[in-house]
Amino acid sequence: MTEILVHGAVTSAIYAMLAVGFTLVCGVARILNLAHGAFYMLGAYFTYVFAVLLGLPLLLAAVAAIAATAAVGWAVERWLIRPQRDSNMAVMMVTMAFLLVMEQAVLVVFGSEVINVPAFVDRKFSLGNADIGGQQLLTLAMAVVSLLALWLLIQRTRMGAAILALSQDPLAAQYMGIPVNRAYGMVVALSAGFAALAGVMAGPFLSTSPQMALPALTKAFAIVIVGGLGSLSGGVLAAVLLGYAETIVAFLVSSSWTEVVSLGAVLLTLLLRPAGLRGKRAAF
Amino acid sequence: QAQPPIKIGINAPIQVQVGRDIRDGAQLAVDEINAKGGVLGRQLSMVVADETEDPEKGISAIKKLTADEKVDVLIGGYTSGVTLAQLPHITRAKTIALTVGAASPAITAKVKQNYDTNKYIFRTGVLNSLHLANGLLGYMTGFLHGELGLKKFAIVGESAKWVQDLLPYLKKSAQDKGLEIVMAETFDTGTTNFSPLLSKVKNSGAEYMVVILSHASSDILAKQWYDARVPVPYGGIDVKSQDTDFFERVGGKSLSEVAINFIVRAPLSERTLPFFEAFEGRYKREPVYTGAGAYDSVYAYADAVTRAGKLDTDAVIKALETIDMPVTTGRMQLDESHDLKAGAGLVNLLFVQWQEGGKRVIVWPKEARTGDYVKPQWMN
Amino acid sequence: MSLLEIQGLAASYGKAVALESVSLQVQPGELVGVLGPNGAGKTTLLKAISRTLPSQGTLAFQGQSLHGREAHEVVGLGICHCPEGRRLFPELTVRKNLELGAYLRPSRAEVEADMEKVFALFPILRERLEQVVSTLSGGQQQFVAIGRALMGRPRLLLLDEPSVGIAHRLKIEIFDAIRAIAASGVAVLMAEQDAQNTLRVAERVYVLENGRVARQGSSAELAGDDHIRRIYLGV
Amino acid sequence: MSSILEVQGLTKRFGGLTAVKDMRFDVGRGEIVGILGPNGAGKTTLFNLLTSFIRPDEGRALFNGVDLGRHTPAQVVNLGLARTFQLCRPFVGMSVLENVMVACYSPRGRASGEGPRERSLRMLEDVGLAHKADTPAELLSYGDQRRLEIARALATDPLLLLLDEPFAGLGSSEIEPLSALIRRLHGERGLSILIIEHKLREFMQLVQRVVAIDFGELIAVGDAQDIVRHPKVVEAYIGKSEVDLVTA
Amino acid sequence: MKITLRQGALLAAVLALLVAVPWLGSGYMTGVFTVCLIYAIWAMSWDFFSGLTGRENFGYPLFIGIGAYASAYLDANYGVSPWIGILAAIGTAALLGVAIGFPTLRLKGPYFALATLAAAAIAQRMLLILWDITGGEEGIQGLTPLVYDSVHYYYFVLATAVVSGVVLVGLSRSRWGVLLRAIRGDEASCQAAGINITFYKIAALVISAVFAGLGGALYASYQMQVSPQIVSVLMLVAVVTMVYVGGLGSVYGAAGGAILLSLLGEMLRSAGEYRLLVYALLLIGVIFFLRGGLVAPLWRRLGPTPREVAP
Ligand SMILES: Nc1ncnc2c1ncn2[C@@H]1O[C@H](COP(=O)(O)OP(=O)(O)OP(=O)(O)O)[C@@H](O)[C@H]1O
Ligand SMILES: Nc1ncnc2c1ncn2[C@@H]1O[C@H](COP(=O)(O)OP(=O)(O)OP(=O)(O)O)[C@@H](O)[C@H]1O
Ligand SMILES: [Mg+2]
Ligand SMILES: [Mg+2]
Repeated sequence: MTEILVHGAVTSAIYAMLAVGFTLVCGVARILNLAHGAFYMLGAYFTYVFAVLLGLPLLLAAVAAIAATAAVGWAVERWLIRPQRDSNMAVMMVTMAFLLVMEQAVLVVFGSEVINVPAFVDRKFSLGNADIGGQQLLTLAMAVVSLLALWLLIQRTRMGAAILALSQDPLAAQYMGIPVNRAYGMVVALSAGFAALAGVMAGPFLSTSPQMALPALTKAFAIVIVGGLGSLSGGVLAAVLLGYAETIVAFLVSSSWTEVVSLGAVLLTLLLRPAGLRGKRAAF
Repeated sequence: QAQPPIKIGINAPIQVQVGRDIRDGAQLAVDEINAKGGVLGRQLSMVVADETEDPEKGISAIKKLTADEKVDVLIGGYTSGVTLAQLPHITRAKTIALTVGAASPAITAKVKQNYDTNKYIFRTGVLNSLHLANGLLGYMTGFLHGELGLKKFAIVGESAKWVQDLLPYLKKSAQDKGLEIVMAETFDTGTTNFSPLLSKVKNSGAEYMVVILSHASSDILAKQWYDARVPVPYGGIDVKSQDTDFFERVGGKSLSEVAINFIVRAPLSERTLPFFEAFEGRYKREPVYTGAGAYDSVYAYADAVTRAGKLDTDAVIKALETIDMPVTTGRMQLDESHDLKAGAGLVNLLFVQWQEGGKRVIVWPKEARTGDYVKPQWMN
Repeated sequence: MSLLEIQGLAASYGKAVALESVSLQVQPGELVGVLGPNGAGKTTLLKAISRTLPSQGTLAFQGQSLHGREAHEVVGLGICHCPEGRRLFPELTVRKNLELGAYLRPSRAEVEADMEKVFALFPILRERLEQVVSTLSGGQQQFVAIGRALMGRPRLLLLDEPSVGIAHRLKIEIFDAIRAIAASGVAVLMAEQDAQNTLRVAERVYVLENGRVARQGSSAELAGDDHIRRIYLGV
Repeated sequence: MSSILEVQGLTKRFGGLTAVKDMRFDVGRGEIVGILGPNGAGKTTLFNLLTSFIRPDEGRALFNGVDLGRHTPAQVVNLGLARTFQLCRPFVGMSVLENVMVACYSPRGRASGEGPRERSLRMLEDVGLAHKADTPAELLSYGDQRRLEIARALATDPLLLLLDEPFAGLGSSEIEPLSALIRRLHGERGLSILIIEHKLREFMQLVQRVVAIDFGELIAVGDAQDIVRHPKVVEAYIGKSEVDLVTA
Repeated sequence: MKITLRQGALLAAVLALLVAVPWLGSGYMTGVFTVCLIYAIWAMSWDFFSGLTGRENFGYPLFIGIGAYASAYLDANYGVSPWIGILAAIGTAALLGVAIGFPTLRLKGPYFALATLAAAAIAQRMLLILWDITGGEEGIQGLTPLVYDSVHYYYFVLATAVVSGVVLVGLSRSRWGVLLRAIRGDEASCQAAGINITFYKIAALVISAVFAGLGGALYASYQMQVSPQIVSVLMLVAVVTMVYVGGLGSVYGAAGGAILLSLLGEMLRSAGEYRLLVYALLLIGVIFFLRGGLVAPLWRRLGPTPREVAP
């Protein structure tokens, strides 16, 4: 029981960090940014480069990795997405191509196998009869803190108000004096930063390899659909739901069914509540 | 006077290391043979076609090599699914194929079922998974039970057909031998979170976790096993754990894992160490098993052609069937379904444990043992 | 110096020319109407001023050229645009919509005070403060649109057909309200179809036809003009 | 049976708000009936109920004796009841002609026996848009989009046409021909029309009978000239000083 | 709208080249073109539904897969002739079209894309889980080819592709084209125009699915095997990229894109580990510098000059 509780929480935490950025971009920029999976990958690989290859202290390396990925996110918005923004399909194609380029570039540079991203903590903790690695627990804590910060940013700041406006009608936002392009850049950078954070935290104990990008994207997708495109609270709720559903199925049935469970949840949500658990009516 | 070279077609997934090693291992053998004057006075030449890990591309690679390049022999193949998909296209092209990477018994089973159609197919690079299972069984009964006195086992494997085929056999045979299988479960190859599985293994009361993995992420399993200090040691068929850099890749967390191997840097035959040196000297990295398999396969083909005295397909097939030569992994002999024979003195299964500092120690079979088995440090 | 100075302004959509050589001025605190049939270029003119559409020619606000500025910068200079078709934030509440109108001026106290002013004009909005605007009736949405533009405390307010879809009685009130807004010192440039009311409240009126200024003058002059009376007043 | 439409106690609530409450009135065959009411009175909601875009909580509407609530929006159209939207909704990326052709492919449109292209052109001719047949519809000016809406509705060959603020955004020079068009359709085809409009003067010249509503409730029904003098209507809608101007 | 002389000339030239492939290239090239024409069928039918309705069908591989697996299963287990297999493929794909269409087609925009994507992903998982029926990740091998001679097979596929193209072009120029584009524009307005949108959407999906299943059966029988890769995201990406590169919303574009990209893939084979990298970079290049794709704009340029729009 405690095992389900603990492991489910860690899984949910990673999912939430992975998905919030994605849902933010979906909701605000109204695009499907398929490059999101690449940001998750870059977070982990940048940490590896900074910490292992360049020998920076781990904390510094992690911060640098997140910043670097956010910068990549900004650049992707500026140079790849913005020129294509009038066509959803073009944005999807160009971001998918970017994902592929990143994946292949990483593959060529670092090889196809898993690399070892250093962990912040290397200790076992026992909660009840659940044994868990320290890095996993830290990931959980990090997720709580960062999501809270994001929530405050959206609810309490001007940037948050701009994001809300943008999500509704970018042209109208312009009439309010909101610098639309800059705001889009910020949103994608923020979203990339969150994906990178997930990569930095989970990289040490989940797979850090070129193949990590696509499954991460799929998972983010699943969560965002269940939660409702563009809804942050929905995204977090869905992350928890899927995280626990998968953990429970893995415990009670078999790990080979976890993927089917989360995909089934997606399908069911779409059929019963097309806009997701917390989705706005006609969000798109 | 100069006869055209003998053309070897290499089909391998170039994107992954195992695939590149097929290419590079074969190239090494080709160059060595050419330096010594070639085969039947003819040079060997090599064409590579990237078969990727997708059956469609795999089939078109075969077609390119057979229809376009008209190669004399195909050497390569890594993923069983791709190799199986390629088979009918190989046999239709009536081209000899020496497969080096795919372990599915179904590949060579076809030779026996319908010899005339499928006689072109050989497996010269890896042992098939049935051999692996038998080896694993021997390890469980002979070593884990016989020497360490363990009785309760958990078997976990990736959810793939070859594992599903093996699992019942392994389970039943182990039970017949008096072992207790307290848990047997498969998981999705895409699984990245092994915590629930590991918890279940721990709770099952198993004393040892037997794994059967090839495509799943062995790296993560090792890390998460270590991170949670799971009080159950593990080992088994773990293809990725055969990689020389596996220990380093997981930050040393595979410490005490035991994995089946058939090539390690040890004097398995007079060819093993020279091959390692030549390969490392040329490519600045250690070869993985497919590199050795491809290297051996080129030599096997050269040997068969020499003995046949001509390139004629049927003659070469006959010569291959009677092959008996030292190879990097031991000694190559083939059985009636054109499959590599396993056993002491031939290509043998080695149970290799990762130990302190990434040292690889053969712990089983007894006669090949190079060191003592160690338990995970948290179990001492 | 005029608040807004436009000389020879031209704009087009691809190959289709929508405005050619329009000249127009707005003085501080002045209420100026723009009349014209459908497709005359009224909306285009307002969009050019708020820089949501590229244009050529002289376009100066308080002596500074607006060319080369982006739409959001223009808002910062004090030009608020209440666009055609309302363009509200449909899934946000009335309150959020109004607050966003004051995006560049986020003092809470001021926002509250300005909101009160909007309620004075459109009392129904106070009741519907937490309603999502997409569920308001057409006219109610129009109130929010005008209110939102006012929340920006503009120096120049651009209104594109503010009376569309407003019930008869309220329409008169809205025009009076616009006059009051101008009287409080905000210059208003208003594109309208309702010639009667426009001529009633505006000080000066430009008549656009086919992308050009066809006539201009004080309301009184134009109200007496035969052409105007026939075409726009239908009398 | 002389009424083409009988509204019998339609009620629609949104949460706590009753947008339409126990609405009852008839539209006679070949009649032009206007709906008058302040903003938010429930006029558009009433149209949405009649065309089955939303379902009533109570009551029903009979069209030629058929209960409209049992039909999908498309089926309602195919019974002969067509509508326009308050905001124009042209099909983006299609030409004006193609926009109208869509409606020609509806069962009633096809039953007319006319080729879709010819029929569309004729409808565009009718509303005065034929010269823009090849223009992408989203590039039309506001007024032209209104005409397009009407052409599209006409192409379904309706018996009863619901017009939601057809004159909104039009100048008097455009309203006049549109008014004439509506009158002509009414005259030539015997089309029944139910119309919502805030442009009072033009509205009054067009309609024969008026249904006045406020806060979702019927406050008066009757002859146009009488209704504008009805105290409740004056109070809710017109404003005392304006009566003369309107009736002039 | 008829095709112009110039368009006709281009079409004839391409067709002539395709007919001549077995003479011009090696047996291997014929094989490459066989597969590429199957992709063309897929690309055209994906575009028919998604290009016109604006609903990206990301579950498309599911329809390919069900056709391929249905015919392969019948062949491998009951020795059913692949010709009957084709019919079975078409039938199952059509049924699946209805089954998927009903619940998902009321979804709009990305929701539809995602729902169908999820359905395909589930199907791929199920292929692995139900390994004793489907052969797991290795799939089903040793299928009977429809036609033994590969040149004959090629001509059969060519003929099928041409017929598919003619049917799809015909449909998209008929009222289906107008109505599907209208549904893409605004469903409420369509309903207000008296159009039964549910019927048209589902029928269009079924039509598209039928061609997917047909192609799937052709593909399985040509490759003599079928594996779960056929329902993978990569298959989806391959088909969608072809459509995109050819030019969205034009059957000719889709067909042209399929041919171009198949050839490109073949040319890049020698790039080894850089293959996908180069491919993705080229794709970005096309998106940026050839908006609207490579083939469709060319096709339009050869078309009739648009009538002058009256001022
Ligand atoms: N996005 C566009 N693309 C191409 N042409 C356009 C576009 N928007 C408007 N036009 C054209 O530009 C001209 C001027 O349009 P504009 O919208 O400025 O007119 P308007 O005076 O505001 O008309 P209305 O009273 O109908 O709103 C019209 O002929 C119109 O068709
Ligand atoms: N979906 C909804 N949810 C909540 N309230 C709604 C919804 N739709 C309409 N309303 C409310 O119902 C009332 C009637 O709206 P309706 O659109 O019918 O008004 P109307 O008479 O057409 O007004 P106008 O002339 O301004 O267009 C309004 O107060 C509106 O806010
Ligand atoms: Mg306008
Ligand atoms: Mg209304």
